[in-house]
Amino acid sequence: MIKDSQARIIDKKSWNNYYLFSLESPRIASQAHPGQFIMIRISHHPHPLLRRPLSIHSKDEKSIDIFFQVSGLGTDLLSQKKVGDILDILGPLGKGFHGGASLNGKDVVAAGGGRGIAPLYFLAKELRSHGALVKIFYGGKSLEDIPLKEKFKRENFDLYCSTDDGSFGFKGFITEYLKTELEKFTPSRIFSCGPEEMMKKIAQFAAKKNIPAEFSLESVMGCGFGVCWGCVKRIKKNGEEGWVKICEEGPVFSSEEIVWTEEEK
Amino acid sequence: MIKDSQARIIDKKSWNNYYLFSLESPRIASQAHPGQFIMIRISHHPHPLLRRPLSIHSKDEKSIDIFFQVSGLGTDLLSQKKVGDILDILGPLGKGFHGGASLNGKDVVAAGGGRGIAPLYFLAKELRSHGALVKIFYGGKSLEDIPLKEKFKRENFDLYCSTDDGSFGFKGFITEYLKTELEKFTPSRIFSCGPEEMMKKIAQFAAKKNIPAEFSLESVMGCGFGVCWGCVKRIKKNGEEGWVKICEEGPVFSSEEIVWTEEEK
Amino acid sequence: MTDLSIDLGFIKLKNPIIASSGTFGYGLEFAPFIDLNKLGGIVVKGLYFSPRPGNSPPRLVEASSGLINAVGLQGVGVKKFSEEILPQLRKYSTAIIVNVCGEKDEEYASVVDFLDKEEGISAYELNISCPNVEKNGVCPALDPETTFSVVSLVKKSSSRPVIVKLSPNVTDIAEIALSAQEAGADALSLVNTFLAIAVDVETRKPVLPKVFGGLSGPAIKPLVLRMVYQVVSRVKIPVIGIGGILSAKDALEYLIIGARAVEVGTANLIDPEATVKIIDGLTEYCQKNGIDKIESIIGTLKKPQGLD
Amino acid sequence: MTDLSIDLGFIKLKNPIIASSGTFGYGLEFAPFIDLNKLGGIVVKGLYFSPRPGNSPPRLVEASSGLINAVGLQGVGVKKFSEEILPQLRKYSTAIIVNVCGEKDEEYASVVDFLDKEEGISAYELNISCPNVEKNGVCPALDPETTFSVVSLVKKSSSRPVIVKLSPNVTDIAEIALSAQEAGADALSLVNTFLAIAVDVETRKPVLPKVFGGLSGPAIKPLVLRMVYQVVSRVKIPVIGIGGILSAKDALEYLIIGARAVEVGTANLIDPEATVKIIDGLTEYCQKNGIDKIESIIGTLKKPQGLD
Ligand SMILES: Cc1cc2nc3c(=O)[nH]c(=O)nc-3n(C[C@H](O)[C@H](O)[C@H](O)COP(=O)(O)OP(=O)(O)OC[C@H]3O[C@@H](n4cnc5c(N)ncnc54)[C@H](O)[C@@H]3O)c2cc1C
Ligand SMILES: Cc1cc2nc3c(=O)[nH]c(=O)nc-3n(C[C@H](O)[C@H](O)[C@H](O)COP(=O)(O)OP(=O)(O)OC[C@H]3O[C@@H](n4cnc5c(N)ncnc54)[C@H](O)[C@@H]3O)c2cc1C
Ligand SMILES: Cc1cc2nc3c(=O)[nH]c(=O)nc-3n(C[C@H](O)[C@H](O)[C@H](O)COP(=O)(O)O)c2cc1C
Ligand SMILES: Cc1cc2nc3c(=O)[nH]c(=O)nc-3n(C[C@H](O)[C@H](O)[C@H](O)COP(=O)(O)O)c2cc1C
Ligand code: FES
Ligand code: FES
Repeated sequence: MIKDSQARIIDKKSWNNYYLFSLESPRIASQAHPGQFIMIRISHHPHPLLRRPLSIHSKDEKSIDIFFQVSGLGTDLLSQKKVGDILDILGPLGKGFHGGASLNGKDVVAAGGGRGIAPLYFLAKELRSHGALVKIFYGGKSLEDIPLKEKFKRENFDLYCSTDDGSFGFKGFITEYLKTELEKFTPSRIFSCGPEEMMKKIAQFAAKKNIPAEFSLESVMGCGFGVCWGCVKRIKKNGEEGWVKICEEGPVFSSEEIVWTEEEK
Repeated sequence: MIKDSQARIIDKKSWNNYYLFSLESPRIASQAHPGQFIMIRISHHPHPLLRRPLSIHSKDEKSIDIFFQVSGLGTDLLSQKKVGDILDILGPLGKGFHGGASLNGKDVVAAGGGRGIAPLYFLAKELRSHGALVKIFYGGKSLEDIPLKEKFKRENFDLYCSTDDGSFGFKGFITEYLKTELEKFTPSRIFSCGPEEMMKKIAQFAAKKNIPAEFSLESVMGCGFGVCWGCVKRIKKNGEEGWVKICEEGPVFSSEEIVWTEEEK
Repeated sequence: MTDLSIDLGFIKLKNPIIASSGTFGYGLEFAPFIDLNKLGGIVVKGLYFSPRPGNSPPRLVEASSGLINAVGLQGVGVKKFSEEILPQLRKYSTAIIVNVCGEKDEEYASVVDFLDKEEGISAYELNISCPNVEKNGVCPALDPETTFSVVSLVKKSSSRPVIVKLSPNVTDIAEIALSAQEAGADALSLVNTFLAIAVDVETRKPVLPKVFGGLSGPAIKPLVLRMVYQVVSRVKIPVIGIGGILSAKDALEYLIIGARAVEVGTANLIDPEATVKIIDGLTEYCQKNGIDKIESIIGTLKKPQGLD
Repeated sequence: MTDLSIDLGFIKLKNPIIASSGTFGYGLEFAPFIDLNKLGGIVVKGLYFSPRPGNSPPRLVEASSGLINAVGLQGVGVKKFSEEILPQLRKYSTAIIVNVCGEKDEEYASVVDFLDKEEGISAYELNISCPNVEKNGVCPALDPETTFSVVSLVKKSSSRPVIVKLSPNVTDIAEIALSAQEAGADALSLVNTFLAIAVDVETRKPVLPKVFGGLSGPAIKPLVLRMVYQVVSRVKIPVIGIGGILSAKDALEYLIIGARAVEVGTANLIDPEATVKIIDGLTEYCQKNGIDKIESIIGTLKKPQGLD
């Protein structure tokens, strides 16, 4: 968990509002686990001030990829960076997804919505390397919002796509698609990342079916390394409920740990 | 004096810290006089907040050039713009240099230091088109700081260069060079733009020799079009001294009008 | 058609967007850029009774997301304003508000006295909050009693509505607001600039020759939103929000908190079309959100109720 | 060799750069990034007597060149701090300062009482200025009397120097400063965050669940420089400047105005190496300007004398 102030952008792809960057960082590449993230310094001026958290989307020997959607000023400025530009990043941060070896030979589901797909590619590859049979559920508003579908296909993952408007795949939310499919098979674990509403629904029917599930939570992060206490979520651990820093203890938590609250956006 | 929110950068050159941009703006090109300036919006974010003033360096039928030195955040960000990028500019602003037809057949001097050379190229070309015989005095700290010397030479201007360190031309300040040369000839007018100390000295010996002189002043500008009263300098007009908005009444003033003050930086 | 009009009680505005004093000149300077008839109102540059020379330069220094100014209210005085500027301004169909200044209470009153004879002014905005750099930033709006004194004096002589412009440099702005209301203020405008300093570390001098200046711009917006919030729940008269408004979104934050109108300041310097763009942005927001009348969103902030 | 050391009277610091409370965790979190021994000092996260749950999220919202936070002083309490954290922190050779909080005057005193028994603390920083979002931002530092009361109570029980951290949300910060000095404060730190609000115009809710938060970061620097300027000429005890310091240049502005040390806050979140980079920048500045001892530039602002 330290700093790379000289991470070079070595590749850049884009689809509409979505961007994929490869960043040269042998150190992070060698340490990273699926579900961990990095904090990127967007500008060296007083505005925008804070770093932005982005999941590690995949890794190579000497580089990591990030995949992000332009959601505001920070990601907009980031999207304008070019191959060759240098980024100042912290990482790998957080604890990431669990499981792995224990899932050998088992069916598992990785369900992501929109930009939430980002950490699931890294996860899916890792799970498969441990022998798990990974089914990807990938949802978006429209065909444009599932730009990684080809990538998953090329890697021969079992891919289930949905779009809200039916422009590609199942018409409707990915949660509905998943629910339908879960009548046909029962995975040993569900991993998910995406809008909170989506994850909440998945948590509900995973609980009903007694399927262990893990979720990658989002929050505005002041630091990403546990010192500002800004990123807390309601978490139950060892029977005790409290505000827990997701940058340190998460961002991934299991169904049982997360206390889904109404106030959350 | 209105706005071009869509001025495209159509050409870009650079020498170390100095940049030359061509901006597509038929309106400004058709209206501009030497010594006038534009206000450029550097960013659409809250920081840096204010536009930056830059002189019109030359003009073509449909475009104008600016020539600037990176001096801080604003000019640094501007220098990073690329050909094809769009700038939001106001102009032409201010009143510019005087004289013209009346200088037909006369010797005139245009003396610029560092980035102060910017408006003098446009001026020199205009003066020559009116039949004046223009001698350019161009000074900088070092060879690197007089990147436009080739350009003036190509246009066959009488060029006198100086560098503080003697790396090119006369060794010493451009004011000293000018003073030496003025023992050989007496121009009908001196035009100058550059650091205030330099212009003050020129004003002094121009006054001694009774040569009319005009100076382009600098000041931090809040708006550039006369509404913030931020850009004032001490100016004497019709016998009355007061704080005058240089964006509106200037930035060019004659020797007699300018009250050089100690407080100025 | 979205109805952007706003009723301040003593005056109805076409829309809640007013150009703020000192950042819009005498108004006419913006005619080449925008149709002045589109504005809710214009507050002209601060007027003392006599012409004022203003401070020596530099008068401006940029700060992080902000601007520090020490212009010192250089201006033409009431006579020249009435004779040369007002006749031209009157032609526009927008509310003309005069920002009234004074060294002493009596000067405020005499400016108002003088202008009362002139046609075409909708209201006065009493600038009791300009951080006076000569006096280390002291101004009447720092204290409830000095506020009461100047506002009640002016109200006596004024035949027109008086908006009182408050200072942010206080502990309890609601206290000052109540005092102004008690003295007869018809509305409040919040706020003038924040007292500020910048230092040049190379020369080790203050950047501004009289040390102090006033901070404006986006940097101050979160602080002013807080002050408007603190005031609207305590006073009965309308509140106008001022501070850091660059976009329609910024203006909407103020309206939702409870300001009945806003003034746009520094934004005018950066983009002379700012006011009109903000007005267009309000219409767009209303249309997108099915809002017929912008009045209906004022003060609709959903306050949390008894969260843990 | 440049001498960056600073004498605060009751303690000598290696250099004037202190990590500020709430932005540096309990200090140890930064050990992977920087050598903590290089710092002038570390102010640990605010400590109440008992552990505190903190506010519900969202706790942060970015503003223009600033950050609004409503963390609510979630923390471990004195017991856990003394048992688990302090023993590790003690190993570093830098001044450890504990930021002391309390709901009531007595809680401040009991935190100090408890910690007085522990080794390895250089001073207390009395946080009487945290805008308490439950109470609409009210805190002891808004009033000279409440300031006097809590400072004198704590001074009675404390065997260690007490730095009093003031609030910027006041009309006359020098008045509060004098009151703290009279009550026995050994130093003052200026300032805590500015009370602020942000509104989500889509949901029409305040972004922070309890409406208020505290603004920090570059946006506030010009205002805090002004406050330090107003205070240093009035008090005899040392003043520590805090607000918007990202670079050595920012720190130097404070020192030149007269702060004897500075605290670096939000910058730590953005760049965990910020403090060390600022220290290096101070050395560089001194070398470039032929300054042997940084002490010699403190309070050297060249004030203008009788300009027109
Ligand atoms: C651990 C973690 C991993 C993430 N990984 C990815 C990823 O791989 N790809 C991706 O596209 N996005 C990811 N995000 C979300 C991403 O961080 C935000 O989209 C980004 O910070 C928004 O910054 P902005 O400046 O573009 O938008 P802003 O202008 O700052 O905000 C736009 C909107 O996003 C909200 N927002 C701001 N900051 C955050 C934040 N840190 N988290 C959530 N919402 C925020 C704001 O409240 C606002 O509604 C991740 C977030 C977290 C916490
Ligand atoms: C009418 C006019 C015409 C100009 N023409 C040119 C030109 O053609 N080429 C060129 O290179 N420069 C020109 N300048 C100067 C140019 O505007 C400044 O260099 C620029 O604004 C600095 O902005 P910055 O953000 O890069 O630096 P900042 O970080 O803002 O400041 C760097 C330094 O420059 C000073 N400064 C800031 N703004 C101004 C300003 N408006 N005028 C003078 N000093 C300032 C600051 O006090 C500081 O010392 C002109 C200035 C004026 C007033
Ligand atoms: C250059 C300048 C001049 C100003 N002059 C005046 C003035 O004459 N009278 C006044 O009441 N306020 C004056 N102000 C304050 C503004 O009207 C406004 O209250 C302040 O700038 C905050 O709004 P903003 O952040 O939108 O700029 C001035 C502000 C600036 C930047
Ligand atoms: C996330 C966060 C938490 C803070 N917690 C505390 C605290 O516990 N005690 C305290 O006295 N100040 C606290 N502060 C205030 C800072 O110590 C500092 O006074 C303020 O942020 C201004 O400095 P800056 O602009 O450098 O951040 C906190 C600030 C932030 C941003
Ligand atoms: S983001 Fe700062 S503690 Fe988690
Ligand atoms: S720059 Fe605003 S009046 Fe000249």
